[in-house]
Amino acid sequence: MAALTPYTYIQCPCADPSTLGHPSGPNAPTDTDADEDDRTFDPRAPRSNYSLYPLEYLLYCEDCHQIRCPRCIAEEIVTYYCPNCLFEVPSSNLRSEGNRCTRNCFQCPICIGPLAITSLETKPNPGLLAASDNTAAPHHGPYALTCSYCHWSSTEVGIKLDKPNNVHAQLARLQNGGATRLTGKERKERRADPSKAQDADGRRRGASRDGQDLDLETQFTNLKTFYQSQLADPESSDSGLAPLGDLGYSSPTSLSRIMHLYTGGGRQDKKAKSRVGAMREALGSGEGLQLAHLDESAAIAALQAAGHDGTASTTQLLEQPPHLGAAHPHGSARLAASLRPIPYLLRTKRSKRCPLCRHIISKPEAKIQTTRFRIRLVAGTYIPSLAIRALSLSSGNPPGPAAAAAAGGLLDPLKPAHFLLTFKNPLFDPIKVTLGAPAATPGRFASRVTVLCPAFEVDANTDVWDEALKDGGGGERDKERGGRERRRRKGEDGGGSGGGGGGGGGQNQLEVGKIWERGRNWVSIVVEVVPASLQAPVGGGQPGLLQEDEDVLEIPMFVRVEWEAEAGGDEVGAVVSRDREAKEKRELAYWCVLGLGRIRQS
Amino acid sequence: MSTPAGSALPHRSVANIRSPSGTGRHHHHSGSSTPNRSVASNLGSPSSLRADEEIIIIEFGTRRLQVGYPNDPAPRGCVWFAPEQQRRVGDFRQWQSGYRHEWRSAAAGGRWGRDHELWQYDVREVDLGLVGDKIERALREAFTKYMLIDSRPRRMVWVIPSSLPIPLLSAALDSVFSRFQPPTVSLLSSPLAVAVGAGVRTALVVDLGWRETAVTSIYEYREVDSSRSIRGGRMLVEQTHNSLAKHLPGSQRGSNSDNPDATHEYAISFEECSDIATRMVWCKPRQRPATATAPQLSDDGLATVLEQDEAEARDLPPTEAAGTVTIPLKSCSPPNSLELPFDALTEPCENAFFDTQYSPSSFDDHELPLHLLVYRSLLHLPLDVRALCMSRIIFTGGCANVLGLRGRIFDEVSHLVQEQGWDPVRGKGVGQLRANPKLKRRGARQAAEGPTGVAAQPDGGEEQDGVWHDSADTTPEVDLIEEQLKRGADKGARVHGELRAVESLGAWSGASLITHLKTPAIATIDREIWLQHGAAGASKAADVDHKNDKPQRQSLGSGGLMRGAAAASAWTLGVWGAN
Amino acid sequence: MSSKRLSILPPVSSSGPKPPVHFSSSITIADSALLTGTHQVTVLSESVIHPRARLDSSAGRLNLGRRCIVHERAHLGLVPTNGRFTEAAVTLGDYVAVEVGAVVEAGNTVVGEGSTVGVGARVGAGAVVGKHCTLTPHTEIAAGAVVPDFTIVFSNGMRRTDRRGVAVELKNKAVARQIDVLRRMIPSNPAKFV
Amino acid sequence: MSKRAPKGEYIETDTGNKVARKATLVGTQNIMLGGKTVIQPEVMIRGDLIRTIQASSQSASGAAPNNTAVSIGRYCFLSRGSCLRPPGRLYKGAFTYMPLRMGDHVFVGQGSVIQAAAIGNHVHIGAKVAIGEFAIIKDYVRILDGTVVPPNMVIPSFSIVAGQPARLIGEVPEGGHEAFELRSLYKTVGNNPHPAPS
Repeated sequence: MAALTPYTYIQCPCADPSTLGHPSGPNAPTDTDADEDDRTFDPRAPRSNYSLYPLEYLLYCEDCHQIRCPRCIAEEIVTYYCPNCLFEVPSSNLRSEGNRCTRNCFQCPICIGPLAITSLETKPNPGLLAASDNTAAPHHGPYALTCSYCHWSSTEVGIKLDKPNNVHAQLARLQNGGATRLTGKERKERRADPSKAQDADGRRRGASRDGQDLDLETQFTNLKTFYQSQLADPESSDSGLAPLGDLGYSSPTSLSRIMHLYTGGGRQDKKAKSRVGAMREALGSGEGLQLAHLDESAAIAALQAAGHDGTASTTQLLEQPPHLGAAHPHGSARLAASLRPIPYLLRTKRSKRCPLCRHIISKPEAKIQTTRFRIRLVAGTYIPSLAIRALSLSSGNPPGPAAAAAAGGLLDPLKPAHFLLTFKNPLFDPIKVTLGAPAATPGRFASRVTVLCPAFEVDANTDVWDEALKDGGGGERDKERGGRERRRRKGEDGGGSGGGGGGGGGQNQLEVGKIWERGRNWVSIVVEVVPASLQAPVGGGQPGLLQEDEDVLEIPMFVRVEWEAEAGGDEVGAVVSRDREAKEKRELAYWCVLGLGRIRQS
Repeated sequence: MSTPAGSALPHRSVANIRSPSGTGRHHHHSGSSTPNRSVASNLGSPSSLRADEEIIIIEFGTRRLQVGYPNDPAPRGCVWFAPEQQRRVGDFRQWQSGYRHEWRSAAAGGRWGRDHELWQYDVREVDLGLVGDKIERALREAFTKYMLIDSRPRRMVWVIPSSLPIPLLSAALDSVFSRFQPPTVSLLSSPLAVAVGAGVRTALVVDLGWRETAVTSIYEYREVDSSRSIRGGRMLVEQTHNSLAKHLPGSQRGSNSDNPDATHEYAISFEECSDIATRMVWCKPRQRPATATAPQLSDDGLATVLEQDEAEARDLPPTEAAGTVTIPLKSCSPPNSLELPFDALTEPCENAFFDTQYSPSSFDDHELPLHLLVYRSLLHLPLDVRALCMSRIIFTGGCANVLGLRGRIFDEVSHLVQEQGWDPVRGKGVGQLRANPKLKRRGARQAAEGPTGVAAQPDGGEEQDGVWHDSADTTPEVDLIEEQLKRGADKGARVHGELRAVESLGAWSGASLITHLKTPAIATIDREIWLQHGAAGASKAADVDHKNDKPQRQSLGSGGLMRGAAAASAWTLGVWGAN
Repeated sequence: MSSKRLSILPPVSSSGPKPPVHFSSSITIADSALLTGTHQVTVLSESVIHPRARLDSSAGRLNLGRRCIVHERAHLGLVPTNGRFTEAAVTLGDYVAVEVGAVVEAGNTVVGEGSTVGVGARVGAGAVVGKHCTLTPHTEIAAGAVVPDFTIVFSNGMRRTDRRGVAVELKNKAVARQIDVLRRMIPSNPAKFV
Repeated sequence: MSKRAPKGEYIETDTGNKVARKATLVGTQNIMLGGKTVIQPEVMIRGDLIRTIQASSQSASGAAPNNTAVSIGRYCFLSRGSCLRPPGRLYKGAFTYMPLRMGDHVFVGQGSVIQAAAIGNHVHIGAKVAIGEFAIIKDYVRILDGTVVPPNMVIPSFSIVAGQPARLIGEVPEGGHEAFELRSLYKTVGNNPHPAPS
């Protein structure tokens, strides 16, 4: 669970300012604390959940020098593909098939596991039989779709297939129970041939008494043709209107004709009325009028027969694709027997660009099989990463509650705990970091927070190159250097106990304004918290039932990063030149949320 | 928008709209802050022009959002609002093995199931910003998961209940305009769309919705009257909980008082109750009417008598429900599986929708049982409108799926009609009324009170009988229409006077038709203008004409018509501007 | 890895006494299987016991039917806390598969013919699993619970009935084929246990 | 097998693999390790379950290269108690096992059981995960703890899956790719491990 190990969330600056304490950010931490109290950003406000992101979800626009979150980028689709067969689908025939795979890829309507095509001849255990080799295997029909997880089989809803391929097409003409259904094309033909259409309607009309409905698709098409015929009615062409094709949104006349709107008197009104003639209501199923059959006793009997187990759960119904072959469901669709195999929804590869400057900030290769990106400007390479670690002080006061928290344990209320915040600078220039945090966390339970060192510098991310050459040896050397460096720096800082290691008089290290530890391109500082007691809400009164996560100690912290960069590094995707002239001042400011751990409920 | 759109019309064939070619390939000018006009004017390639011409239809419900394309019979995607959606990005706790949804703490303070709703109509307790966020996230899910579209600006058509409070509407518009940059958003009222989806121009739309049941009378494609009752899906689920809780062993049972106030203790989670309500709950057919139909009514009900027969046919209960059902419950502690008679599953329905044990007079207007609600709203209508509406009753909304409910309401209503005719006065008065012609005429006049405000027809003798036939001549409007209809050469085609239920494709599909047929919406809002003025910029529909009882009429018209004429100068929020 | 040895098999800590066994001559049992306990372990013909499968008869006898397959790390007869002695700790019908890491607790626990206990699943003490059932991976069957024939337990305890109309003999044939292969691959060493 | 640290908990091979002495590798001659792979104690790999379909005669005598039962790429990390075994199925009426192939930088969490046909590069498999037979998992996939991946399931790149059965619950964000890197993790184990990077 996210809350147990310390975590960091960043609020994208695009978030609605009303949730923000400071749109621009404070200049000094001191005055932060000053006006923090009333206008601090509350991570627990319901709206915060919509604007907080883990660092890896954030991108960065090099031209606007701004963080970009999924809400403030413009997406463009590069490729459509089926997540099951991994075939690319040309965008031309997407919509007609409801953005779903039209090959043999289906999900189980019961458990949404993948369905495999199995021959009913030699009944194999789908677990032992891979979907791939059916065609190879010496099976012959009929075939069924079976779930390799919950063992559902399409035979349960009376669907058998003649061929092991082209399943989507076969299913399209099969009702549950095996009855065939017309495809849209055939329906068109019907309409084209009036005689057929007539008897079809006739049958429907006659039938409709005994519960035979138009299926949704038919009713829709019938209605559509009806309305169109009404609009195209020559009677009305005298009104100076061209036929349907021209009717645009901006044409008031079409309004009055179709909606036949009544207006509170006035000219349009007259006009409207003078054109009434064209429109009438639909008569009969041929025109899409469908009388309701209110006698549902049969369905009720079915429900009783099926019982709770025989009915589909809400979630199962939710997964179902719109089934147009069916008559008006009105609850009868609730039976498990009415569920259909779910054709896989397609997925997409998307490129992303900055909505303001229109520069691309992320662009994957179009091919489905490759995972490479042409452009990928992730925030992690522009803003400092922030790691939290519990800091146990050997000679510290209460025996390391923080350490416990680190181990996924709980924080003791009212006992000070210390955490190590490590800022790592990904930039090639040194950055100046300024932190602002409220003295007490917002919400019902106010924990005290002290950032011992709210302003500091982090060195540049030098010799990034051996890291860039993704070669283990290099990485190793690099790491070792880092390690040595760390040790040296500690020496300078006066024998501080590094990384939670014992070290004499750790307590002395907790001086205000002093950095705890410093490395090649990182700095660690200490935050001291006094967790609130979950028994004593802020305005007094009984704590009552805790809301979910109310026991999590979360600190809102305003981070402000300033640095001087080469003006050169602007063109998208360009390697930043390392020459040192033409510096320009840059600044980033954003809220982030530090989750330190859960407070013990005693 | 009007001019560029006009110029673009040739490209606007169905084919063009639907062919997504170039989607994702061409990406100029689809910027957030790029004003729409410039987009339309200097669009280079036709493909992106088409993308710009793409229209998305969104139906807003209290619990779900339905999204799709015009000319589709059904929406592409449907997103339900649930607590899981409200988590932070990258928070996958619900999938952790040990995860338990803390529904009790979530339900605390009368919030049982609230986080499954997009909004509450009582705006005082709603965080409008949050509503915007919810809508945005739901739309993104729908777009990326079901629609597979990129974030290029597209026109939108919204289908929303006509009772939607304006703060909620503008919160929604704010969020969508700023996050998705649709050039325009057009508003349609759901009852209207429902009517179109049924192929009728006049209808009584009974929307058995989540937070309320709304009965709206549509006459010639305009809402003339509407009344509501809080007896909706939410109440049904509440009742489901209560009757389930009753069957729990005492230890587990929460104190089930019938109203969900802060102190109400719940024994079962909302998710589970809602699930059971949709799966298992059904509705008893109406019990045989003890009293035979009064003789003097026998002939007015030509139609209704006929209905009566069907009612009788229906009245035989389905397979005498001796059987029992077992319902596994996971959320109560300890998990338990209930064995209860199949009949017990009708309780929630009875309590939520009918409450037959109480006398009709004992209900406030906001909590009328559904059959009374329907009957009275028919009663409100002017005779001619009623005659047409009663033969075009459309049941829609989530609770229309409760098996037997529609039939039950229908029967109850037709029974009421036989019992009381269309006489607004009830109780003691009725007798005298029948006796005394003068009173009667007055009664009739009341009955005729309606949008048209036209006095009832004289010669009350066979008034109720008469009305349905010569209703045609009662009001000038209708008179005119009848003429037109004569010209339209389908005289007498319009069934009227008989109680009849009609099936509709539903609001979304109706909107899909309307949009596909290129009909202007009730109101269309231009992004630029909205961002400048917001809701304040809308010229109140009421300004055009003051009849607050039925604001729908003018707003429909002025919204639709003025839109085309001068989008920039005067535009309205249609119906919604008025409340 | 360049290795002459065919396996790296750290010594097995076979604690406790060697249980009396009654093996059919046709069974296949890897010599790294673990048998512990004091009561009789019966394995009928052509059953296969994978390496590192654990058979514990300390709480009662273990009876394995014909053509059962007990996969590696499966644990039959785990004695639950407050477990008590019972005549038969665990009884597997014919054609039962107990997959990797699955646990069947001791205490008159029965798994019916042709059933599969999925990867990492757990059958509580005294539970009775019917014939031709499927317990999907990580399924937990509570102690003493009864699972009717042809039941599939999936998605954290949801149940449904197998309506595929499984052709038993076909299924069994498939198992037989699998066993043929396993016998060739798993060097069997029954002698070690008797 | 040359051992740098004879006393150590791990056997470190020339190619930098670190194989715990307490790991159970059956049929090692059919297990291919790409190098720099960590195999923790109590891990079990079934190299003995080789494919038998093409030449059952050879299957007895190991050495044949096509007998590879399990092949593992570089910088993979098999946590304590996990188990890798080749998937088996009926093929043309006969039963056979098929090789299990695993790419580079694959992390397998504690107690997970893998019977997939193929696992790509940069895949993170959580703890107590069961991956069904013949599942195919592409690159940059994250499988959360306790997930049950059904047999034959295909999981495309950049998916985050969870649940029983597994379903898509999210996509790996652009910034999340580096997290799949296992080089630094490799260094933290072995007979003389580096401290975990702060």
